[in-house]
Amino acid sequence: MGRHYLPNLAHRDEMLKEIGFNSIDELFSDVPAGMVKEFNLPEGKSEYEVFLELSEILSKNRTVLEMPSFLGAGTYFHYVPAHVKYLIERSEFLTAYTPYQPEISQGMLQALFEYQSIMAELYGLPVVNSSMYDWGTAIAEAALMTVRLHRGKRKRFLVPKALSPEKRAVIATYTRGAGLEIVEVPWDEEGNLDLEKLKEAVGEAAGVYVEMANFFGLVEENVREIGEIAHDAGAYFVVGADPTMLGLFEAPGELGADIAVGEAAYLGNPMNFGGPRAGIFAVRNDKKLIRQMPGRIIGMTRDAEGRRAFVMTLQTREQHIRRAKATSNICSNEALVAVASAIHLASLGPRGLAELGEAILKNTAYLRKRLSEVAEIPFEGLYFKDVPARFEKPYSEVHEALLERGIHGGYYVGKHFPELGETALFAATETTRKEWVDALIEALREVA
Amino acid sequence: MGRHYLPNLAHRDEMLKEIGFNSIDELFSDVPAGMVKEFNLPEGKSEYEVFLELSEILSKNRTVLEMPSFLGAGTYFHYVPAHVKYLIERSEFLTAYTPYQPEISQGMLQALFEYQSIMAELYGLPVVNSSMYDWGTAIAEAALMTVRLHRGKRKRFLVPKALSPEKRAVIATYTRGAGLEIVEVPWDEEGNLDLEKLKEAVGEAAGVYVEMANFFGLVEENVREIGEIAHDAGAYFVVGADPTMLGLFEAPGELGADIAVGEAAYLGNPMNFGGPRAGIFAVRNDKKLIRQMPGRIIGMTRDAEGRRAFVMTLQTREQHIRRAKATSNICSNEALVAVASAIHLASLGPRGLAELGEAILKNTAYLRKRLSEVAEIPFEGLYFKDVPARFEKPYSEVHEALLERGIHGGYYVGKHFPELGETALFAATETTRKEWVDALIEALREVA
Amino acid sequence: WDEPLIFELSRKGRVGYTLPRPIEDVSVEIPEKLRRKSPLNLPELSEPEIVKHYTRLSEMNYGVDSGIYPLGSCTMKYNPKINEEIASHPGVAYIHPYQDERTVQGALKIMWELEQWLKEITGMDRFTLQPAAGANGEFTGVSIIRAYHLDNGEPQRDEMLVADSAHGTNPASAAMAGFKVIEIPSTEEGTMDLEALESAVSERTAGLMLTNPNTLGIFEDEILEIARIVHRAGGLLYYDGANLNAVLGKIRPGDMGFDIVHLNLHKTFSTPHGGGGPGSGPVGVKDFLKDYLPVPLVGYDEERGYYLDYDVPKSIGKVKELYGNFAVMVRALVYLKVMGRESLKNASEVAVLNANYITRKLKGTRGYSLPGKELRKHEVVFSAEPMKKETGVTAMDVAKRLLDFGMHAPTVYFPLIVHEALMIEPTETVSREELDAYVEALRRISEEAYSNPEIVKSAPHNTAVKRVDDVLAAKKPVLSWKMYRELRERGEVEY
Amino acid sequence: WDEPLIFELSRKGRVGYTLPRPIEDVSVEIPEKLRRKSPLNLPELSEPEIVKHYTRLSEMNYGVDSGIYPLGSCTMKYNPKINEEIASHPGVAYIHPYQDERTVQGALKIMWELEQWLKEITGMDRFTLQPAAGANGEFTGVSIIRAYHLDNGEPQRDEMLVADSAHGTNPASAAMAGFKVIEIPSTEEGTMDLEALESAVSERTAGLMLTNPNTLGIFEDEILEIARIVHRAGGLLYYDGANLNAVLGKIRPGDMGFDIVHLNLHKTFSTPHGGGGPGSGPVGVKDFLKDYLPVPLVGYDEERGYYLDYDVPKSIGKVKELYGNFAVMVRALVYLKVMGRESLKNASEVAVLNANYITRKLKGTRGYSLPGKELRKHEVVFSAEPMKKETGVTAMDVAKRLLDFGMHAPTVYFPLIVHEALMIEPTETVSREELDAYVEALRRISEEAYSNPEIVKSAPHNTAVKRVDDVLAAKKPVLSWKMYRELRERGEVEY
Repeated sequence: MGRHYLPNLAHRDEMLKEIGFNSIDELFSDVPAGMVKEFNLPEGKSEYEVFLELSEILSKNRTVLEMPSFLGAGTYFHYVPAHVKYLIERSEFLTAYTPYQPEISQGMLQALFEYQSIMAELYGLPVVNSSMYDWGTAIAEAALMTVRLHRGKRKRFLVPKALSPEKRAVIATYTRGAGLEIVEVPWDEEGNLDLEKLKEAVGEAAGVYVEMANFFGLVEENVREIGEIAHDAGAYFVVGADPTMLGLFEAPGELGADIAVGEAAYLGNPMNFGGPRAGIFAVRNDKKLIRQMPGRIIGMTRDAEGRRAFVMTLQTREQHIRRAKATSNICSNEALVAVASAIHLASLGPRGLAELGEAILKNTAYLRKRLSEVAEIPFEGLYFKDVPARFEKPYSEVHEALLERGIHGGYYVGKHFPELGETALFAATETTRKEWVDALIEALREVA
Repeated sequence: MGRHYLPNLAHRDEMLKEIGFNSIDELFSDVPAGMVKEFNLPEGKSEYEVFLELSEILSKNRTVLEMPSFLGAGTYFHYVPAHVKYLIERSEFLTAYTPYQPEISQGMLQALFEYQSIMAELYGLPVVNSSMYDWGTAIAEAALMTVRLHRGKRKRFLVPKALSPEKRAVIATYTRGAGLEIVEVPWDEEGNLDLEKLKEAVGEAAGVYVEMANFFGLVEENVREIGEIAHDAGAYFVVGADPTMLGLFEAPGELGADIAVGEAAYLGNPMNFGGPRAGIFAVRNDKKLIRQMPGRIIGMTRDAEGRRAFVMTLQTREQHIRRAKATSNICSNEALVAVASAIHLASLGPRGLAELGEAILKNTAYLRKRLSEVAEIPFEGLYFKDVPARFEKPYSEVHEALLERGIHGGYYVGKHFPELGETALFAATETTRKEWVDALIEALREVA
Repeated sequence: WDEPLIFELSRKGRVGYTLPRPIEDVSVEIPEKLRRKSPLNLPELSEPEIVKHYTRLSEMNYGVDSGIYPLGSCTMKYNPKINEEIASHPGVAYIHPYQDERTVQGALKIMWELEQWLKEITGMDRFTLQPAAGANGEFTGVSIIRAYHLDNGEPQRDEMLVADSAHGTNPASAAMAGFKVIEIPSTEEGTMDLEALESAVSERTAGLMLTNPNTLGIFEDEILEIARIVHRAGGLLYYDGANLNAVLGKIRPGDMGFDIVHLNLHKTFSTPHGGGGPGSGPVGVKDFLKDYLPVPLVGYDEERGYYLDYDVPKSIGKVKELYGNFAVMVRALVYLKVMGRESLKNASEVAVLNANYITRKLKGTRGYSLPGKELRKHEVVFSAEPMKKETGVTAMDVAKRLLDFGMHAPTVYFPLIVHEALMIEPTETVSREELDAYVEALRRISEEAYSNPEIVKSAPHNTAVKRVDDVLAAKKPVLSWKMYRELRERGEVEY
Repeated sequence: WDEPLIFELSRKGRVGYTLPRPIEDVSVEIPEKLRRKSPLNLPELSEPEIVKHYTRLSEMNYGVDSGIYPLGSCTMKYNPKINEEIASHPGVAYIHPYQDERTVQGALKIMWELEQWLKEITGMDRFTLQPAAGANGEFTGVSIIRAYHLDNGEPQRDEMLVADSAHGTNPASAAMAGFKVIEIPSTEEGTMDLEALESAVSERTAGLMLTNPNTLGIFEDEILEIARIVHRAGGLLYYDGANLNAVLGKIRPGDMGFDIVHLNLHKTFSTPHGGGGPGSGPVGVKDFLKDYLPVPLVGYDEERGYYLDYDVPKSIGKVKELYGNFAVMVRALVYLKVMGRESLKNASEVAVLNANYITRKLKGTRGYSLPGKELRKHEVVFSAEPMKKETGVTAMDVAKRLLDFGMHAPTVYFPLIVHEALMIEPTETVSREELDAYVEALRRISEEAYSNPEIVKSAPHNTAVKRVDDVLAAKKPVLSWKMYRELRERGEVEY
């Protein structure tokens, strides 16, 4: 049924003849005998049939529009303004590839330069690449980078224990080949990174990673101090931050970060079952750091007539030139996701981003207040999006009962953090409705 | 909440001052005292809240994707290829207005010229306007046109009795002011237009209207003969045709039509609860007819350098120039709907349109065959899309039972055509699935 | 930029579609005399080629998202993307108008809610959403006026009064409904001449059709007196809503004395114009006229929920099939809900501010005069008559030259009462910088007209095509590929 | 065409957003030391301005819908719109990855079905869909090779062989996984040098990464022998799927002897490239390697339905958060279902036909040589070396000149083993006329190079900007608005 995509299918014989072939088989005459086969695949269907079939399959998903959701733990239901979606669906953006020919790709190049610029403002670090795959791979690449910056003489990288299991796993896989030692620094009684433990572990570390709000949603109080400890030990300081915090919270660069990472897909992009995402990667304006940076970077320059123009730059770091010695293997990145986040941020502006952060903080506070009526909140302190709630019953029973009541409950953390027992993370964002929270608490009262 | 659409709201005072006003009120100082009021309207909501609210409202509609539907009777569930939808949503098409400035509107002008051209091929009449509101208003305008062509000396217009009640009502309202006499010609035993009755009524008629398939879905066998009778009596011959028939059925122009009308929205446009639509309006290449034609027409011409270009033409027929003497009052038309139908038709091509017609005929035949197992089919003959089925029980009871089984049943015609008793029209198109029809018959067996 | 016609891109055998197979592969006989024998000359292309073709065509078209589009009387405001997103919901696209009411409660609720908004906005008591566009709405309105007078035993009321500055649709719609049209002149000030009105009304007066503010952008400040004159004569007052954007959320036509109102959802309520349509032209009436509205109306009661109400005793019938342009209504309701009371008012205030900003900034520029009162509402009409007299540069030339600056031209040569009219309606969604640039461009064109008029007369220079020959288009009509082929074969066109 | 930066369009006080009000207006205290004090210099614009800005930027960008885009090794085929329509279904957009399995059966079914298609297409036994892109997939693959050898007690296998014609990602990915990279040279014919391969393999060989057809578009006809050599030495064979479009539906990597395969859904499976991403790079393995795949996999059983399977005993862990680029997978599955067996085969056949059509038509044109065998698969690499020697016109100049004809350039200077390489991959979705026009343009450029080389060297001439100075960009990096402002203040940039 796909012949409607194949203009020349109608002219196959004619074209073959014109270039001196007798058959399609001749075009494959260099393939070893017997290797060409008939495949055991279904025949094609009409677009309408596929539309019906997929509509039916997808209607089996119970979306967060159909059932209130309190799932967070690294993926959040934010609202994507309609104009963002419309703009990135314009086919000139959507269907283009990496802007190898800048003269006919100024639109995407400028949009990516603007993305870099907006993230630079947000993170307080002027050099931003045009995206990694996601926050997790961005941390992993940052870890590898800090080791390269130490010319491999230091191979230890510290991360908080209160880190997403997803990210932890990605870092482990990414750094295995380079032989890094990933050390987890525990949290203290308040839930902050344990500074004493950090000091014990930091000697000979290539880098120290911390997040402005940890996996449990708890805002980390001592970011600046952690940076100082890292720097004192000669380690690079890597800070992770959710961009939706940064209208209210100080920029990582201002808090001492050498490298900052985060997730761009939280803005301008739907959840999409977790992907695509886009990792934010920012560094200080320091040639040494820039030279070791992974990923594509767009720069401003001029054209032959002296007018402003944009182009991919500093490519000698990259795999297509440096091959085995490249700073990373990344080629395709998440450009469109990045542009979507930039359009969203440009729409918010400074006031909107602060208001967004406030709405999240306030809704989180409401959720936390209500949750505390029915469960134990393990830590005091300020929460952003996620709130841990500890139950007496096994959480799986609670979750099941919530599902029955048409509510997507929280994310169970006991599996990865047994010390927290039957705890689940419940999350709020600006999209959370009072009636949802109230229904949740109502239900928890009944079942927990 | 709508301030995000209003860039200058932030500069209101500054701008007022710059042009010498002290306040907004001064701008309204010419309004009689007390006329400016506070309105009793809700405050604005965020885009997200409106999105949630409308999603919920719309989820109350049970679509034809959720429940198999056999409703037709002038509105049909055809599939709209995804690329058609994408293309007409491009904002250069979507947000433009009537192409008053041809030099920066060649895209829409050419697209409309192509629409006219494609319909001209389909209907066999080379002059097509760039759309009426819908099929119904197109008939009404055709009726008025035939009267103008007779300089008002003939005011009778014949239509088949087997005509959609919607169209009948539109024609009545549209022709009242001009004092037309609308005469209905009944059907004969086979369901075709009764030629004897036609001959009796045709004397002094300004025009005769017939449809290639009547309201009951029955293909009219004697289109050419009807045209001859009309022409012999000095009347203009107006033919209505569903464009999805015309891959297989002869073009109205070839069957003798002076004017042809139809519904463009059947192609490239979703049902949308019945609107928007677009009326097709085509005439012979005859100056007399063209001069009396309603609606906008795009013509090909050249630019100052002799290159091909497109422009709105023959505007002296239109209201903005001729005012009270215009051929119609139409201004805004249904341009985008027309372009969507043209893109769909260009995608189908001659073969695809014939295949579409065949699929509809075959699915209709299957539906008819199966319906005849459980109900009486009032007429023999060939059906296209609609099939009438007569039940012994009151149809309202049947319909109710079908609804309970999750099926949108047929359209009851007994109200407008009491002579047909408890008859409903069930329709099939290329979208109809065997399992839907089988489920319908199964259900009818139980309830009818 | 020289995109061929889609017919010229056609190559035999190419396919741009997929279709589901029929349920049964039975053979269905088409009667010989009805089977198509004439060749079906449709283009044959693959989907990628079709998409490229129309993508290129779209890039050859100027829309609201391309830049300022101050086409007077057309209210080319920004069309919010949220409107589009919601209008493409399956709950809009995939519902059939004859579905049982219980299965379209969402759709009916949308129509009902929209009506409530429009009632409050206009001060009317009941609305039909059926008309497909403004002119269709006008026809509805004047048909109601006709039915009303007939019903009252006054068949002699066959004269419809319209302002000489009125949109062309006003007289055309009145004529279609069987009225004789009487034009009422405007004063020097640009408003309706009350003496002329007084002397025009009679027992034959059916009504007066009026826009307020009028097409000069001037508020008819004697509107209450106008209403009094017409009503005293037994006529009805019809409001052409094309210019409602000036007063939306601040002033209600019902409070000005109007009995019937049509609105343009595609103008005032931000739904897109689609290159000419679809629009939507709801018509509202005062209570005493509601029995004349087209059927069906949308009703609500607790038990039944929302329903289609065909019980309209004196209904004029139908002016369009089914219920109107539903997908357009959805967009308008979304807009209203996002805007709300305060922003609707702000929007019209900024629209009026923007128009007066252009008025004051451009006023006094050589070559352009400003007929009528200076204070405007949503739009302003300048005249290029001085320029034409002094340099030969016409309003059309100015319009064409504006295109060279990447800006859409104003409406030209309308209203008819202003010579060399340039009718500018910036709307509330353009920025101050865009207004400044527009004024700057018009000033520069004035300078050019007085220093180097040729450059203006031969404009545009930077567009996809140069000035298009519309005289030739009318003289030698080429209206379809079919006609083109024939003319070309006969050697009668070489473009 | 000179669109300002969005920061330059910013005006204080403008607003481009609406936000719902918080649930409760409690005050939440941010610790003083964490509160933002540095100015947040984000742009301030209204929504209409933002839409205009990005609409204009989009019009300054060339995509697949703009025209032919024969970027070698990138498979820039048409991206069907039905893919996009279904990918924007709420059932895709609005689901959270941690939802209970029972509430995401649709999503899991899509992943499971996609895996079944990919298995049959490649001849592999199990797939992970987690990798975000080709290089991420390569890293997954080589990490599996590493884990496999370690698991087998062969930690000494630390050498990864790659062809000298390989994509740069191959050596880069191998290096990231801790391998030493050994390059295997190509023969004059353009295929792998078997003798070199023989002498390179050893007990240190972990595996060989290969594309087939290779980056010259030439099928490695000795592939079975290559597989034998590598396997005999104890290494594994890795298939870089970037060039799968040549053999899709006809030949399976598994039948060529490969143990691991990565695919690029954004190349072969028609999902859009998004200006650089998102892509998706699923990795398939033969049965004996399936226990090393990343977690989770998607499983199915009758009782439980579809589920996420974390029970992968020797899993390398995760190469990306969560499950991969789900929205891309949806598009690919839609493509596969529409195409089906027959059309997938037709597609690769036409892709190969189109590449050979260009090869034969262009061959012999002065200035371009054709290194290697003539018979190509999905792409062809010409060399502009003769032209450079004879006229000074480089491959880059040719590429830039092509832009003047409204066409996208080929990939240039890759593969590295061909000097002045022009790597052309037309794909199956372009028409014969587009191929003819491309060949014609390349011929005309050849004529220009020999008659008037300046016009080529100074190209492009018809584009939004003239040739862009990338040397300056690298010498004086301006990487953000922040850096630009500072440099500008110091007078160090004047663009």
